[in-house]
Amino acid sequence: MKALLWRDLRLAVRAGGGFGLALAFFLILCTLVPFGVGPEGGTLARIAPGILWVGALLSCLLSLDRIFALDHEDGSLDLLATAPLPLEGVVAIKALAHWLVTGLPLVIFAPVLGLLLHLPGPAYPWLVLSLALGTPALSVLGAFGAAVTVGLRRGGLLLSLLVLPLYVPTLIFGAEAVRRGAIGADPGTPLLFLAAITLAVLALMPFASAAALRVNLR
Amino acid sequence: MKALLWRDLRLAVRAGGGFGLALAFFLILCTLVPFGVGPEGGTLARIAPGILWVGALLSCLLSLDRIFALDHEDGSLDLLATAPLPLEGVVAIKALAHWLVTGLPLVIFAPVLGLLLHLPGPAYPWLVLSLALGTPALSVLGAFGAAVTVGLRRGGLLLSLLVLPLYVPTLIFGAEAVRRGAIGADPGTPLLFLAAITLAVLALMPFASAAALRVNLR
Amino acid sequence: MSLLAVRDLAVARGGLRLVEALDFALAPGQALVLRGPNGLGKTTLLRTLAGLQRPVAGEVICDPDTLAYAGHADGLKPALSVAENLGFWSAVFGGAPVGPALAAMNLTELAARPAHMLSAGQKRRLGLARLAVTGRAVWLLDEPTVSLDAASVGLFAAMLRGHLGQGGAAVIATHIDLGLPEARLLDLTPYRAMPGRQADRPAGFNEAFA
Amino acid sequence: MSLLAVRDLAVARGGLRLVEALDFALAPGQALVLRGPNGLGKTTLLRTLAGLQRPVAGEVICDPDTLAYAGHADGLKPALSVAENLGFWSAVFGGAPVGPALAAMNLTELAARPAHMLSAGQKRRLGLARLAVTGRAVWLLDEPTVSLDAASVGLFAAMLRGHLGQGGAAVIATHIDLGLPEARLLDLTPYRAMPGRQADRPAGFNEAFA
Amino acid sequence: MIELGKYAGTVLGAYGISLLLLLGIVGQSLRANARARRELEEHEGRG
Amino acid sequence: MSIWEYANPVKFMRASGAVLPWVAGGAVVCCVAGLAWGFLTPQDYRQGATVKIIFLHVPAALMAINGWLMMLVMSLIWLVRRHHVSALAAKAAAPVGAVMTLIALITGAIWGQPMWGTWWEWDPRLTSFLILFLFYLGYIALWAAVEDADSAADLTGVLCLVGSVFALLSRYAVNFWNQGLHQGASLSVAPGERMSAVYKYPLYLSMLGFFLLFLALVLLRTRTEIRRRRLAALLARENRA
Ligand code: HEM
Ligand SMILES: Nc1ncnc2c1ncn2[C@@H]1O[C@H](COP(=O)(O)OP(=O)(O)OP(=O)(O)O)[C@@H](O)[C@H]1O
Ligand SMILES: Nc1ncnc2c1ncn2[C@@H]1O[C@H](COP(=O)(O)OP(=O)(O)OP(=O)(O)O)[C@@H](O)[C@H]1O
Ligand SMILES: [Mg+2]
Ligand SMILES: [Mg+2]
Repeated sequence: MKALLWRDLRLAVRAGGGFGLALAFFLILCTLVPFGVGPEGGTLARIAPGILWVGALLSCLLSLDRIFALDHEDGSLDLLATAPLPLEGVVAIKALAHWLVTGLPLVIFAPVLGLLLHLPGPAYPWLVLSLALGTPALSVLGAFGAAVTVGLRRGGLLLSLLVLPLYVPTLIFGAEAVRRGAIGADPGTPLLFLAAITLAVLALMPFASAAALRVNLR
Repeated sequence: MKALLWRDLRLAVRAGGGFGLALAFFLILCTLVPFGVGPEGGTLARIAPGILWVGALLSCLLSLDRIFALDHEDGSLDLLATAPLPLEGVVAIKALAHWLVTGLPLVIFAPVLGLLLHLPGPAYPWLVLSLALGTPALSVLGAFGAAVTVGLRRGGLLLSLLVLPLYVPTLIFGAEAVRRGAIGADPGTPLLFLAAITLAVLALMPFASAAALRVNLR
Repeated sequence: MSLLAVRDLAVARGGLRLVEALDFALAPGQALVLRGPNGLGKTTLLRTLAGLQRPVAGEVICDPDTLAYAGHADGLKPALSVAENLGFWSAVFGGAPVGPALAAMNLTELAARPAHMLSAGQKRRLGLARLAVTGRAVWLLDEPTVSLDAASVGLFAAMLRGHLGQGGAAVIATHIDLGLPEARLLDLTPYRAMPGRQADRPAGFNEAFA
Repeated sequence: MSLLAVRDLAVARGGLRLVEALDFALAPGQALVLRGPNGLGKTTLLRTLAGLQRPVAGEVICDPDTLAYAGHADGLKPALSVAENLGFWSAVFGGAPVGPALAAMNLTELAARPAHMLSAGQKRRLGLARLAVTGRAVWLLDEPTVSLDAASVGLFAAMLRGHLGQGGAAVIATHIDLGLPEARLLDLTPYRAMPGRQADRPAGFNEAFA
Repeated sequence: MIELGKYAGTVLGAYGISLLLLLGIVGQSLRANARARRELEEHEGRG
Repeated sequence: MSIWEYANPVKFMRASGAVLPWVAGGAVVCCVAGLAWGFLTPQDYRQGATVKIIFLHVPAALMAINGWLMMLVMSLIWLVRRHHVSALAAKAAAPVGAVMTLIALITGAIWGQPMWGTWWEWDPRLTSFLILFLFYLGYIALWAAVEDADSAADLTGVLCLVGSVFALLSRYAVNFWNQGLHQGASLSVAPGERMSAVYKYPLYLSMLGFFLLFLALVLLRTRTEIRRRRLAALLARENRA
C-alpha cells in the first residue's frame, strides 16, 4: 500500500509536474472569470466564494480520469488486481494520492486566489477550512467516476457528467460556508454537513469503486 | 479528407455519444455556478454573459485532448502522417470535426442556459452570434494545444495551461459583446474583433499545429 | 498436491463461451504450454485462471495468492526507471530483491534508464523480470516472448527453468517455440465451445437471449 | 531503378546514434529482413525510412509517396468495425477495394465485428490487411508477425509474396522466421554506432554536449 | 370555445410542448420497437 | 433448442405482449380524458387560465420521480438476482423518466413566467428536478458508452444506487441552500388549503393516465431492448460459429 502511494506521488511529480498543474488550472480559471464577468470589485467579491469553490471542483475534475486510466492502459491495473492488495485499498490509496496532488495544494493556495477575486477578509479561514474538509470527498467521488469509466475511450466528458451531480451537495455546503463567513454569519452548520458528507463518502465509496473496477477489468 | 472527417464524426457519435457530452458539461456547469454563487437573480443576471462564455470555453477545453491523443495512442497518427494527406489538412479537418461535435451544439443551446442564468432578454442574439463567431477559434487553438501535448502522459492539465492563455482574447471580446448586448449598448466593435481573431487563427494555426505534431511524432 | 487444478472449466468472452470442458492439474515443477489459433480464447483462459474474470462453469482450484499473471501489456510506468518499476512490484509483492531479477533478464546495465526509453524487446524483458520478484509459485504468461530476440528467449527459458526447478509451475500461451522440451503441450482446439450446448446458468446477455 | 536506397545512413534515438554507415538499395520484387538484438535500433531505422524522423547523417533516397509503414501499433479504432477500419484507410490512400484485403488475411467473416472485440492476433491481421489497401510499393514492417499463429504467418507470407511479385518491395524488422527464403537478410549488429566517432553535425543535445 | 384569457399563449404553449414531447417519446419507442421486431424476424426467417 | 423457449425473456415477452394493449389503451383513454377535462376546467380566481398547466405539470413531476424509483428497484433486482430482463427494464425506463422530468421542468418554467415573473428561479424544488435530470442524463450516457451489455448493466446498476443516495442528499442540500417560492404538496391529506374538487378529479385522472402511459412505454421499450439483445446474441453466436 505504501509502495503504491509512493509510486503514485512520484509519478505525479515526475510526469510533467502533475503537482503544480491542478493549481495552475485553478489560478487560470480565477483569472479568466474577471475577464468574462467584468472587473467591478463589488460583483467579484459577491461571487468570489462560489467561483473559488467551483474552480476547486473543476481543477479536481480535470485530473480525475488519470486516476485509473493510465494504469488500465499499461496493464498495471490487471497486475494490481492480482496482487496481494485488496482492490478497495488500491482505490482508497489512489484517491488519497489524487487528493495529495490536487486537493491539498488547492487548500493551501486558495487564499492567494481569494485576494485576486476580492474575497472579503473574514471569509479566509472558512475558505481554507471548508476546502480542507470538502476536497477529500471530491477526490473519493471522483475515483468512483473514474472507476466506472475506466477503459471507455473518450471517458473524459462522460466522467464529468457522472461525477458533477455527485459533487452538488459538497459544493453547496462548501460554498455556503464561505459565503456565510464572508458576511460574518455563522458557518458552523454547513461545515458540519460538509464534514458529515466527507466522512460518509470516505467510508463507503471505495467499495462501490472497487466493484465498478472489478466489472471493468473483466 | 472527407473520409477523415466522416470517420471522426462517426467515432464521436459512436464512442459514447461525444456529441451530447460537451453540451451536458456546459449544462452542468451553468447549474453549478448558482450553487456556488447563490440563487439571487440580480447577481446571476450580471455575471451571466461571463459565465456562459467561460462555460463554453471550458466545455470546449475538456474534449481537446481527444483530438489527437487517441489517434496517437493507437498509432493512427503515425499512419496518417505517412498517408497522402498534408498534415496541415489533417489538423484542420480534426479541428473542424471537434467544432462540429462540441462548438456547434453549444451555439445552438446556449440560449436555453441563458434562461437558467437569467440572462437579460436583449442579449440573446448577441450570445448566439458571438459564440458562433468565437467557438471555431477555440477549436483551432485547442487543436494546436493538443498537437503540442500529444504523447505526453497526463497531458490533460498541461493542455489546459497552454491553451487557456490563448483563449483570453476570444473570451474577452466574446463576453464583452454579450455584456454590451445585455445592457443595450452596441456590441459591434467586440464582435468585429472576435471575427478578426477567428479568421486569423483559422488561417494560420493549422501550420503551427502541424509543425508541433511533426516534432511529437519523431 | 497440485498447485493449480481446473475442473470442467468453461470460459466466456463477450457473453459467449470460448473454451469448455477443460480439465487439467499442474504439479510443482510442471509447465503447461497452451496452443491454439488466434481468437480461440487463450488470453481469456489465462485471465480466468488469474481470477480477473469468473468462469462460466466449472472451477479453478488454487490459492489466488500463489498466482502471478503477465498479460500482453507489461504494466510499466514510462516515467520510472527500470529499477524503480521493478522495485515497485517487488514492494507490492512482499519485497524480494530486484538485483537477481534484473540480472536474470540482462537488464542490469539499463537499471537507471526510464522505461519510456526502452525498445519493444527491452520493455518485454522488464515485464518478465517482474515475475521473478513476485515470489509467486504459479506463473500465468500470455505470449511472453513477443518482441524478444533469440538471446533473450534463451534468458527467459533459463529463468523459467530455474523457477520450475524451485517447485514453481507455469501456464504459457504462445505461438512460437520456447525451447522448453520438458513442458506439456495442451492444444485447446478440441475444447472449443460448441454453440449448441446449453448450460443451466447463462454466461451473460448473449447466452440468456440466444 | 531501385525503389528505396539508403546512403551512409545514420539514425539516432534520444539524441544518440544507434546505427550508422548503412548502405543498401531495394529493387522491385525484393524484400529485406532486418535482424539484430533488442534495442539495436530496428524500429528507429524503420521510422526514419518512413520519414517520421530525420536521419542524422546520410540520406534516404525514395519517393515518400511509395511508402507504407506499419509499426508496433495497428492504428485501429476500437469502436469501428473491421470493414469500417479498413475502409477508412482505403479511402485515405485512394480507394482500393477492401474485399480482397480482408480475404487475404482471412478476416471476411469478422468484417462486421467492432475492432475492440478482436483478439490480439485478429487485430494484428487487420493491421496487416491495411497494407494491401494502401496501394503503396514499399512496405516498412516492424515485427509484423507478433501474436500471429502459424496459419496466419503463412497468410501473411503469401500476401507479401504476392506484393513482391507485383513489383513491390518490403523492409521487415523481425526476430522470428517468416518463411520467406527469398528475402535478403541484413544483420544490423555490425552497423551499431561507435560512441567515439564524431560527426560534423551533432544528432541532438546529447551529442552536442558529449 | 373555452376562455383562456390573457394566458392563452402560456397555457397552449405548455400543452403544445408537453404533447410534442410525449408524442415524440411514444413515436420513437414505437418506431424502435417495430424496427427491432422487423430485424429480428428477418434474421430468424433467414436462419 | 434454446433457452429462449423457457427462460425469463420468453415469459416476459408473452406476458407483456398480453398486457401491453390494455395498458396502452388505458393510458390513451385516461390521458386524453384527464387532459381534456383539465383543459375545460374553469379559471382559477388568482391564477387565471394557468391552473390548467397543473394537469401536465404534476403528473409529469410524479412520474419523473417514480421513474427513477423504478430504475432503482430494477437495478437492485439485477445486481442481486442477475435477472436479465430487469436490467433491460431499467435501461428502458431511463429515457421515459428523463422525458417526464423534462416535461415537468418545461411546464414549470412556462408556468413560472406569469406566476413568478421569471422563466427560471433557483427554487429548491425546481433545482432538485434539474439535478434529477442530470442524473438521468448520466445514466443514459453510461448505458450508451459501455459496449459490452453485461458490464453496462453492472456499471449502470452501481451508478443508479450511488446516484439515488446523492439525488436524495442533493434534495436536502438544495433545501438548505435556498428557501423557495414553489407550492407545497397541496394534494396531501393535510387539512386546510385543499385543492377544490373541480381541479382535483381531473388531476387524479391525468395522474392515472400518465402512470399508465409510463408503464406502457416502459413495457414497450423493454420489449424492444429484448429483441435487440436477442438479435445481437444470435449475430454474435453466428460470428463465433
Ligand atoms: C421548472 C419549474 C418547476 C418544476 C421543476 C416544478 C416541479 C414540481 C414538482 C416536482 C411537483 C410535484 C411535487 C409533489 O407532488 O410532491 C410540482 C407540483 C406543483 N407545482 Fe411545480 N415546478 C415548477 C414550477 C412551478 C410553477 C412555476 C408553478 C406555479 C406557480 C408550480 C406549481 C405547482 C403546483 C401547484 C404543484 C402541485 C403541488 C401539489 O399539489 O403537490 N410549479 N412541481
Ligand atoms: N525515447 C527514447 N529516448 C532515448 N532512447 C530511446 C528512446 N526510445 C528508445 N530508446 C533507445 O533506443 C534504442 C533503439 O530502440 P529501438 O526501438 O529502435 O530498438 P529495436 O531495435 O526496435 O529493438 P526491439 O527489437 O526490442 O524492438 C534502444 O536502446 C532504446 O533503449
Ligand atoms: N470485448 C470482447 N467482446 C466480445 N468478444 C471478444 C472481446 N474481446 C475478444 N473477443 C473475442 O473473444 C475471442 C477470444 O479472444 P482471446 O483474446 O481470448 O483469444 P486468444 O486465443 O488470446 O487469441 P490471440 O492468439 O489472437 O491472442 C476472440 O474470437 C475475440 O474475437
Ligand atoms: Mg491472446
Ligand atoms: Mg522495435
